[in-house]
Amino acid sequence: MTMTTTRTAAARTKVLQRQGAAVALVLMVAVSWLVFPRFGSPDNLRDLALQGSFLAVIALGMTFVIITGGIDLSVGSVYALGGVLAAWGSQHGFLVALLLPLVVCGLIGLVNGLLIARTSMAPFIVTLASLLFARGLLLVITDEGANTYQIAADSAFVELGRGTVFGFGYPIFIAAVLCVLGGVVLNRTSFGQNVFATGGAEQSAVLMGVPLAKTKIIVYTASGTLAGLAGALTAAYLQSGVTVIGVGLELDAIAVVVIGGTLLTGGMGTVLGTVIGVALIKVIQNVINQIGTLDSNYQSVVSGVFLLVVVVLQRVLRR
Amino acid sequence: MPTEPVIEVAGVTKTFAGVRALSDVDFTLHRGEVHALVGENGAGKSTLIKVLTGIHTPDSGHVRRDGRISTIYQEVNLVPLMSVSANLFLGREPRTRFGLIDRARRDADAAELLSGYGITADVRSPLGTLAVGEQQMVALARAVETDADVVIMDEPTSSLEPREVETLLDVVRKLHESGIAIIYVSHRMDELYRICDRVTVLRDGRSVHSGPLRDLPRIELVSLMLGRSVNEIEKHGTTAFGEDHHADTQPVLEARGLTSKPRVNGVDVTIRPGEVVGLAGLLGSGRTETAKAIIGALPLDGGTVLVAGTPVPRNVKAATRAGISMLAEDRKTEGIIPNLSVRENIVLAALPRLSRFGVISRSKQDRIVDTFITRLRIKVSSPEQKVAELSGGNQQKVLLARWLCTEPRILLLDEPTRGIDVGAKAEVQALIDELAREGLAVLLISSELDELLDGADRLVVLRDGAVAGELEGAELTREHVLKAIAAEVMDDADSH
Amino acid sequence: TARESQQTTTSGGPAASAAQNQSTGPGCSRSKTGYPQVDLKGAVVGFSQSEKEANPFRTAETQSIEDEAAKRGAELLYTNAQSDLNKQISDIKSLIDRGAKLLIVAPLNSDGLQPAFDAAKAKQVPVVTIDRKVTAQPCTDYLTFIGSDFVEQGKRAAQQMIKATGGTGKIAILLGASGNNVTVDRTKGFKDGIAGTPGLTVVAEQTGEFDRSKGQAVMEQLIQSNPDITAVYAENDEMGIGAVTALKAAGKQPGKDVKIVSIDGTRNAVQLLADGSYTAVVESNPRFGPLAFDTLEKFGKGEEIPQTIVISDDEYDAANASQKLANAY
Amino acid sequence: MQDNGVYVAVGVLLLFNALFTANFLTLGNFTTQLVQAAPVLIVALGMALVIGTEGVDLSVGAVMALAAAIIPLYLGAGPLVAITMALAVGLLAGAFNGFLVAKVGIQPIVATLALLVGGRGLALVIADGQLVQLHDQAFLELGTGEVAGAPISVLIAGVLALAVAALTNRTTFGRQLVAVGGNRKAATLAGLPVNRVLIGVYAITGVLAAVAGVLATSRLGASDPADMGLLMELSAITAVVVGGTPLTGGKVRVLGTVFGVVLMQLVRATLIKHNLPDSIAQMIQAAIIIAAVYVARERR
Ligand SMILES: Nc1ncnc2c1ncn2[C@@H]1O[C@H](COP(=O)(O)OP(=O)(O)OP(=O)(O)O)[C@@H](O)[C@H]1O
Ligand SMILES: Nc1ncnc2c1ncn2[C@@H]1O[C@H](COP(=O)(O)OP(=O)(O)OP(=O)(O)O)[C@@H](O)[C@H]1O
Ligand SMILES: [Mg+2]
Ligand SMILES: [Mg+2]
Repeated sequence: MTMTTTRTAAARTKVLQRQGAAVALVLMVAVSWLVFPRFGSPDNLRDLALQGSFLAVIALGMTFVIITGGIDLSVGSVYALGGVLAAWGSQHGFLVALLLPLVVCGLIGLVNGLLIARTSMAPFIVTLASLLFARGLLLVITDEGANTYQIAADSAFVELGRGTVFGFGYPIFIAAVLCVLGGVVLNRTSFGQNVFATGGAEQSAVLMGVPLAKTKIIVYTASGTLAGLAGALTAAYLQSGVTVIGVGLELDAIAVVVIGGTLLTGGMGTVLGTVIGVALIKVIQNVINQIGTLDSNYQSVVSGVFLLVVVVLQRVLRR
Repeated sequence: MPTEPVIEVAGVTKTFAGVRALSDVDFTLHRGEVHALVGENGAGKSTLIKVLTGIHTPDSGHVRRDGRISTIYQEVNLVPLMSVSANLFLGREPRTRFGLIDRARRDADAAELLSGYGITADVRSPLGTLAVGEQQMVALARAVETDADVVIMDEPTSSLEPREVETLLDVVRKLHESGIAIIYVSHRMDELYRICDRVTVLRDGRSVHSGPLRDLPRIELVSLMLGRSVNEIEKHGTTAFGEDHHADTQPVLEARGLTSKPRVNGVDVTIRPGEVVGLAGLLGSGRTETAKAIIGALPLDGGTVLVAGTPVPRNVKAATRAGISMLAEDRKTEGIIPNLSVRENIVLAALPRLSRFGVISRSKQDRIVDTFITRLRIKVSSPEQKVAELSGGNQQKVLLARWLCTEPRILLLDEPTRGIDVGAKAEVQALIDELAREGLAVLLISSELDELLDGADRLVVLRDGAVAGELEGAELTREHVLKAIAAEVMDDADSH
Repeated sequence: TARESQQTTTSGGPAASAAQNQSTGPGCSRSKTGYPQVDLKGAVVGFSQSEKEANPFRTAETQSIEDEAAKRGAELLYTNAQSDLNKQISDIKSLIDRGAKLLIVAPLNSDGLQPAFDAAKAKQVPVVTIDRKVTAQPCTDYLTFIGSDFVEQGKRAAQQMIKATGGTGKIAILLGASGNNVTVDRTKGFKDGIAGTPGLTVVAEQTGEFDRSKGQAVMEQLIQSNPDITAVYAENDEMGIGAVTALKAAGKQPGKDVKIVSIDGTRNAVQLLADGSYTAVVESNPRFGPLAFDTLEKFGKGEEIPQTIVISDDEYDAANASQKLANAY
Repeated sequence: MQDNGVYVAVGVLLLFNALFTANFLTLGNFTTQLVQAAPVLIVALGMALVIGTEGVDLSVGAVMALAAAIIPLYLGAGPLVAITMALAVGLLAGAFNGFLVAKVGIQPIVATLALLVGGRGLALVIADGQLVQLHDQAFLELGTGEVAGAPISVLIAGVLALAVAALTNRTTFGRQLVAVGGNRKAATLAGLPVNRVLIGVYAITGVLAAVAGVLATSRLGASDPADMGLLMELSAITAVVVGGTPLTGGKVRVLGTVFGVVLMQLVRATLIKHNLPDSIAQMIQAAIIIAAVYVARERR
């Protein structure tokens, strides 16, 4: 008898924990739909999804990193670097444009992973350093920002960012596929189990035979690669390797992951939650725009308040 | 008689930052034997095991292993946030055709496997929601199920209760029958004599004896461990509790109708000054939760706690101020502050008393710390040593010291002798005795029945978070208690 | 011309904002684009601002657009990208979505707005870009660009510098934010401008990120290690003002011992100039409102619009500073 | 070596500059470095405490901006009133963070992220988005004045460093703080006032950030909420970690933090004085952070 009550109670809390962000999202969307007539327009929704897809790709990597108990502050810079590399590479064809950013950004992630896994340095500080490094590298490549590489409007690479199916941009599909894949890897492979174990209790994980170093290295490499990919997709979408993007993006990525219910201390989290987090933050941004002539200074106040409301709501639901 | 060695250790020395944990240790494990590894707290047992399994590399000496080793470490080493089944099968999950983890099968397998160990909890819930003892059983199941040649168990029973201990010993016997060699570490002599073939005794990091166990009188074994003469030890029995205590009539602690769903359902406990009340029950019967509810660490759905007739607000701080202290069961996650020194850990709860205007007096601190290190015989290189570096038993003593120096009126002890060696255990028990004599009210939770029977003046038996009976005076016998505790077990047995 | 005088009256100063039309390349007209006619009066005009109005330039820019919209009876929709390029793209799309028939865009960056331009093209909404030139096709992607020539601003700063120093001196450059094309252009213009004057050497160039306190901090470092610096070129006023504070703290007299030339024309800098602790300020004119709406109106009427319309930037020096102070923003 | 990485690094950098940097060994130069480091140090001291509780405070830069925005509003009533108001706002902001972390139970990074996002916006709203030139001589004295040849801001930072050192090493509060950071569950069961400690620590950090904001504003001679303290959170965290305080909590190293700040200041100064382009400068900073933390890391 007691067993059953315990179980249902546990099940109920679990549902609420999982759905905390989803509840907030549903509420937000419902209210926006009613209040702002243009919110639900297909154009707006398509744009929302597209804007969200770049962030989702980055946040996917961040989800894995955070579940291992780490953090990756370099993604914003790496994202910008990826874009510049893709634009530069597009002179040499589609493959170079796509692979160059993946390889270079993957390497930066690999170095992050190696430093974190092999020396016991804090992820926060290692990735903070590579945030600086990636920006520096970007400036070197662009001659201190003087050169912005353009991507020919008729190149196949641009199609990657601008092409659509039923009006939905390719990046949306790419992000969706990656997220589904990420979810499967996280929940249905031993690598995924290792990710959870690493973040849940590092010392125990070692004793249980989890390859800690390998897991961390893979996770940071993936995060770097995904940030690079997001950068490349953005470059394709913007048709140029813009140097000024990605500043502070790491905080957005962390915010959506955490809003999605992933524990910042590691050991627990879902890809679906992250996707919901991305949707939530993009909807909030969109709503602020829908409000129209809101003083630009108030906009950040409103964003801050929204963020607060969401995390508090989630926390309250979790109780 | 055993022949082939599966593990051979020769002249191993291991030093940690100046502390010599093992010096020139020889140790041989033969195929198919159950080998007891004993010694005082801090003698080097866990360290030797970690050398055997390759977690520590020795400074010098040789280790030769032959075959797969599977280990249950002293502190539960599983991942609390992952589900029970994920923990059980981490690294060897059942797969579907597509190479993905088959979660349904994993959960089913886990449930079936664990029922063999008497665990009926939901295998999909996070491991951390299980009681420590249940976690220990999960760890056991995990270790045993990886077809190993050697299974090492570092104090596997320290958080188990009699019924679970039996299950575990059964498992050991089965392993033994199937030819697996076992290293068994425990401070509980009964168990050792029931299942072990041979014994190796460590003292201060040296191996002082190795040989067949059965030929070795119990008292001599203890004398080997402690390095004291047999005569000296003969004075003590299995437990060191004295006579019944004389208790005042006015209860100092009254807990009425404590309810914290779903684990505690209306528990009443009263303790008078100078009285030791034992809390008995099966794993998961709600003993820890009751203690936590009393000290205000659990949100209550109902009930009140009165200290000397005055209601106590429901938070730990207020309870502490009212004179309630609690020694937590899980010292790793709820007890020690790993980064702080032994000194800082000991005085932590007593700080307000040791400071003036928020500034801590160093001399008062040192005096108290020195007193307790000597009185509890805590083995440290200096009070400034990090508490995380101490052996499990010594950490336990540090925590005990932390509570004693707050000079509480009511002491809640959840498994106070868990993982403590025979020598220290007797001391702790004697201490509890002495404290009660001085007028302290003690609530004692223990999975060792003898400890409860000898130590407590009165027993409250819990079942499913409710009081199933109270035993006093002549009723304090093994039979009575088992009957009260095990009503459910009988039911279970009937239904099988 | 008539338009010039109108421009002058709007901005209130005597010579501050005389705009000059400058045709470079073929112009653009409605017939070429095939866009529908939109009457400014009552029309919905979208304005996409790039950054917060947290500096005088942006404040004056937004104000100018808003004033002019009100004056012409147009309904203005406003968005602010908060320095986020992707947000600016969404902003522009949402402006179109909300019914804007004409767009004025202050681009966050020269590159990367292509998707927004494409969206505008698809809905046949003409886009006037202001203050920062974009790398896209005028007349197809956008109608025209109205703004300053940043390279030219740098060159004019160089001329002021040459004049003030008499052609000899050691210069420290306080660069704007890295990776920003305003920084790039103003640096290029300045260096080109002093190229013919061998007596002037650049001894240090460090970024102050367009920020006063960073400019001050960098200057404090530089004046310690190169006490013989005699001139500072700051790529915006804020960093120049920071340099003044730093130099004073180091016991130098800015404007005298060390010449300071910067770009923008904010009130605080011109005030310093009037007080004698500054050397010269090249204006970067933010008052795009009248020009932008004029352009849209002409386009509506079917007239031909030049590809680039350079707004004229004033200059402040010791001689005219107090007199023109009211014109600074 | 392990514990002394940051001191060694400072030594190496000083030596390098003494040998290869023009006019480095002058009193004026050292003063400049200290004056520039003072606000960062003040913020870093608070950050070290927060990190000691296994938390982090991303809002310090925004709180500096808030303090800056408050100053001109009350400067009319005298500098003391203005400063008091600014510090009060810092206290409020910090206590709010503490409340979110302790009572609501939100993870520190996210709790303080909300204020990082919203706080600067609020500061800009208060200031109507504008930079305000300040003319109150008494107030400006704070950032530029000297007492017995030492800059006032440096003295203030020094005194605060001593105070924080005393707080962590000598007081109940300091001990409770590291206990909460080392094992919060155990600290709770030990009857420590965990919530009070957490709220207190964030409040202290808020006040310290406001102090830094006041000093920086006075030195700048203007209230500049748009740029005041931008990215200060990262500078402060870097300095604290480089100084040997682990992000995992349970330990606070005050002297290490002081040297961490000095190290990062020297790195910046060196890069500027040698006129390296921004690109190279950023990469060298990255390398130095890694090197310093590598040496100071906790060995397994
Ligand atoms: N990581 C470490 N760093 C420093 N000292 C250590 C470390 N691990 C163990 N020690 C020291 O080594 C000695 C042996 O410890 P060990 O844990 O092996 O004891 P044990 O015999 O298992 O005791 P118990 O019965 O209490 O578990 C102790 O003095 C302990 O303080
Ligand atoms: N079936 C269960 N579902 C959820 N939590 C459980 C369950 N069984 C035990 N727990 C958890 O385990 C912990 C200890 O439980 P409890 O106090 O009942 O154990 P106990 O009787 O003290 O046993 P022991 O001390 O021997 O482990 C509590 O935190 C409780 O929430
Ligand atoms: Mg042990
Ligand atoms: Mg218990």
